Amino acid sequence: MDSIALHPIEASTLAPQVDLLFYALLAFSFGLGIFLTVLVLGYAIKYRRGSKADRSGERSRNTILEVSWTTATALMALGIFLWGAELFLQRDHPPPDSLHISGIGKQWMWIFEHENGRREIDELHVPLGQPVVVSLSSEDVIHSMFVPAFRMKMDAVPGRQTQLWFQATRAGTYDLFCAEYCGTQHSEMRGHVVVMEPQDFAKWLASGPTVESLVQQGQALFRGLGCSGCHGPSATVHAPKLEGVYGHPVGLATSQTVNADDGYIRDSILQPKKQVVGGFDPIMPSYQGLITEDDLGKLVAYIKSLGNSGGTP
Amino acid sequence: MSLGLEQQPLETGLKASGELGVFVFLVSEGLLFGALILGYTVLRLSPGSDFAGASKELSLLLGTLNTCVLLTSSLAVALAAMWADGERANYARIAMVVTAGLGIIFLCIKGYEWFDEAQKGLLPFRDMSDRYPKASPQEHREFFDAYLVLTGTHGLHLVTGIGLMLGLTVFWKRLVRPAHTLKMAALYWHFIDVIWVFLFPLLYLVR
Amino acid sequence: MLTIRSAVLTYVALIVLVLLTVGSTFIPMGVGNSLVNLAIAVAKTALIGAIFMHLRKPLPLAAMSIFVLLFWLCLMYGFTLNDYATR
Amino acid sequence: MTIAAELPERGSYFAPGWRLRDWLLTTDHKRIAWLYLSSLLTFFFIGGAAATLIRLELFTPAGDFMTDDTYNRMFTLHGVVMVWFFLIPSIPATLGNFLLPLMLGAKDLAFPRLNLASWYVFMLGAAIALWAMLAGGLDTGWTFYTPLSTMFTTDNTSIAAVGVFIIGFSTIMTGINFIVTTHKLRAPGQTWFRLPIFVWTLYATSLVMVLATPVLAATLLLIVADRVFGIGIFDPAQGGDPLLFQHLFWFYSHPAVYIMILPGMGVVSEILPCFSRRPLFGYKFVAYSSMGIALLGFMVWGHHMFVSGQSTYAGVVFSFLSFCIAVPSAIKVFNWTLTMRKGSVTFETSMIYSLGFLGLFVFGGLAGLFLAALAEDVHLTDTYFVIAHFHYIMVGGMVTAFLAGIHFWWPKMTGRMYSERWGRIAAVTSFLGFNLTFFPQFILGFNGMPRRYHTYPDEFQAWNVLSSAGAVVLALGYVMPLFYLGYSLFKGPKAPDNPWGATGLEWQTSSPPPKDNFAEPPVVTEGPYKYELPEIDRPVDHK
Repeated sequence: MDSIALHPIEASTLAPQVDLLFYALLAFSFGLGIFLTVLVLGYAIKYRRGSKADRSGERSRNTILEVSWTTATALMALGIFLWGAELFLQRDHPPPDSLHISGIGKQWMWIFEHENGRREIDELHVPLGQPVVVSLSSEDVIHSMFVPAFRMKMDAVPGRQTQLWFQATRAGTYDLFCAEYCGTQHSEMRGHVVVMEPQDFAKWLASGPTVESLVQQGQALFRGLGCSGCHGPSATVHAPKLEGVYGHPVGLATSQTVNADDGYIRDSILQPKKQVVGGFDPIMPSYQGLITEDDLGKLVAYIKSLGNSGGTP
Repeated sequence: MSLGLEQQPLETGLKASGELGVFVFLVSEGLLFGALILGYTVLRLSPGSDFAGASKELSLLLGTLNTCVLLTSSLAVALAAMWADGERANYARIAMVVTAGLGIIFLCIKGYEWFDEAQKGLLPFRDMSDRYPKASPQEHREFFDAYLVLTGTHGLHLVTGIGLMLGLTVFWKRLVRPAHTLKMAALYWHFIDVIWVFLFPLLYLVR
Repeated sequence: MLTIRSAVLTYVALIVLVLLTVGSTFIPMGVGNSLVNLAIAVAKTALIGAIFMHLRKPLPLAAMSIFVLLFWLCLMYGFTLNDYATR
Repeated sequence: MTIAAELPERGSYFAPGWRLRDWLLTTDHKRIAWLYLSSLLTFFFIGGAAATLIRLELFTPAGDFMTDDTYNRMFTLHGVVMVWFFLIPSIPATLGNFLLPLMLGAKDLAFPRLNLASWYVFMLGAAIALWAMLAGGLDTGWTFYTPLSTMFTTDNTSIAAVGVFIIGFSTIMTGINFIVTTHKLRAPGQTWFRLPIFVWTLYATSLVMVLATPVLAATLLLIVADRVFGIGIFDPAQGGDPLLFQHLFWFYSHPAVYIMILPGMGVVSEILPCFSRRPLFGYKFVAYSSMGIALLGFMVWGHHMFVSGQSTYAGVVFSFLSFCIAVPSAIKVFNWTLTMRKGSVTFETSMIYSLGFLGLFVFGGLAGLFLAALAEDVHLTDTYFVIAHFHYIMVGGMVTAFLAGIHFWWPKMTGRMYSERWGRIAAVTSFLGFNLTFFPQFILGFNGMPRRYHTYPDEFQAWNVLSSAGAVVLALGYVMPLFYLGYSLFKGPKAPDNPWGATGLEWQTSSPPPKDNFAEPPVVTEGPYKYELPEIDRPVDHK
């Protein structure tokens, strides 16, 4: 036994805020709980049969009392709700300068892939002090990425992309759990998050086994899967060009407009007939089941790079 | 829920208990179908999906015919319930047989449709999954998933209803209050009809 | 009280509504088609309920059952679709 | 069944006989209550055995006692058995079945044969599901989450799902029966606001049963259809949506929590006034809050899904409504507490259980505030904090109330008195054992130990050892009543008709009641809980 867990380490910007709420709730709960316990025991003892306590006076109904404690409870509840919700809403707003990492849950391991293509399994290295967005997806069942030290958790849902973000505030190694029951070795689906000084992290990131960057791998897939046959510069098929698409609005055949974000590109690969670009026929086949989550991430990264640079491959 | 019921009359007994029981049961059934149709709704409303497009594959003619068959059976069972009291119980029994017969016709037509769709590889039977037309968009499969579940559940209810009708006809003389029982069964039959009234446009008419 | 006359009239009305709803599908109206279909389905239900199921003047408890069903369906659809609409 | 043949007395509902046929074909609600009670106790101890094995495994961080697959089957067995075979039918099908007609002044439930049928359906469903779980093993967790349950587990999943589906029918049958009985079979003068709170809570429970269970049926139907036909409404690989499953499942399963706890609240509302010799404080508020809980219970299911990928906005709405449901629960607690004020409190076994219920329900409920607060839930959900929270409500609340009710109405049900001394010892033992078992799990959860873990990091061991040790004490507390209650059946002194001096129609008939409940139909002329202080405690101005 190493030590006894009493209080989880606070290692993210969110952790102290969540803990403040926790301890405030704890104080409130114990206050109210002990008050009620004392009241129950107090009444039980004071008014035990045969005691000398004064029992005169009307009771058994008191509307003012009922209304006032109902109101008090409602107000307390509202206060806690607002506090919890306010903190929660941060979830949707990662800072713009965040580092992006993609995470894939798979029975029973976590695969993380950095922007330069460095991959790691059951370990996640992140720099200290920089916000990190982890885009989560799953290859099979629902998993949930849980880092207690960051007070952060999010489900990885197959067929969808979810995300969580955090900003580490303390260097060290922290537990990473899968929190959603995912089959036989659910409890072995554990790993570590390693928070490093930014310069160490940069060194670590560069020192990895030489892997092609995500974008390059994506480009290879783009050719290998035959995407370039239609979407490439020399294609004869009438298909939309992908340069400069990412991050820009796209007009659909239904005369709606969507923003070409990660989700849209992903959907367009898996369910191409869902949101067809205006002026094109829905002729693209679906790649559902033909492409792994892993490869999908690379393709999306490549198409993103086309959008950012505006150049041609 | 209790508002306005404070002044309960001082009467007790089984009067109208059965009817309330049936209504509570139908509420329960309504939520069963409500939940299944919610699944359909979520899939259909998913943005940009051509889910409803698969409706074209269904036979509008047979669907319309079946709707009429079921509405006719509702008329028959309503008449049966009307004749149940008094001396025209034999009319009621005939009407019940007609009702059950129409129910069986409905199931035969439905069965033919399923058979036909299975032949075309449209129904999601696992052994036949390689016969799905590969070109058909994924949402079309989803549509047929929902179609099979909804019509299948409805069909099972209809089987129960037919059983009730035939059982009532056969055991009419042995029942303590056959007219009352028939009225309860009629409520159930109408309910099955109402479910179909909603399933028909949801499945057949969204082409 | 149900008579043969009212029953048959209701039945004819129901069949007419079926033909209407089927006919309406041949007029492309976009979302309008679904709304028309739904409205006709509600009308048919109302007819079946009011005449065949004798619910024109329902017992308070039968009325309450129907209200409860509709209300709970609203809860189920409302909260679930709220999630899908705001993702 | 398990009761000796010497019990029958002239005129009691035991009189018609002790042949197997007299029990298995009875339509007497009181006998059906015994059928349910004996089955539920069996299931409770099966589920308890699984819990024991789980705690044994968690004694050490490594998976050294059973394999991961066995462990997963154990917690699934524990969950499925406890939720569907025990907690859902527990109080309604046993105490509710026995007492509802008595409290209303009726001869039986509205549909006696439906009542018997519900037991058979229940046993059929339980047998199927149990067979699937014991013979083959089910490892989906009681929540059946897709796509795990549809794609990756054994075919036992379909069989177990069919079993649970069938049990759902039994639940709906009971619900319909209770609703109709409460509406139609009240004795003359038994108006809604003269009903005991236990009847109110049973009514609210029945509403939830009838309105929520069909949605579970639909969900299980889709799971089975997925496994058998390969339809993919929940399957992301085919364009389906696993979150839809969660919505439908929790639309049932959250209200189901109130099926479990509401009748417990009703039991305690009967016992506290009786042993305080005071009317229930704020009767109407307690009655309305039961209905409020039943209604609001349907609007909060999304708080199980805050980190599931549900939209942020939906999360905020569900969190807000979850806080709203704290209000009616708090109202009840305040009213129970004030019931004792200026009373004449005595400490019979069922009163001690009720006080224990109050304490555990308060702390379990307060833990719910943590989980309803969005940002806090992100950290705590799917950890042992959740386990501790719902065991405080389900076991600390519900099972404690169940035992309180069994002890309170035991003389009425059997016509025998049990040993008060042993009763009090068991009540205190189970209270202490419970806290020792489950309080450490709050700390484990806060420190981040995820639920359903077969192995865990070393730093969690101390609390797990404490929890496992507590489970031994808790088990002792739960086994004790088997002995002294069993003993009372044979050797206990005969019970008077109203041993506790309680109000309520059920105490006005003999113990045990005759087959038709009342020698002559009762007429009700006043509200419930007309308790008077005993002579020695009566204030001077009242004398």
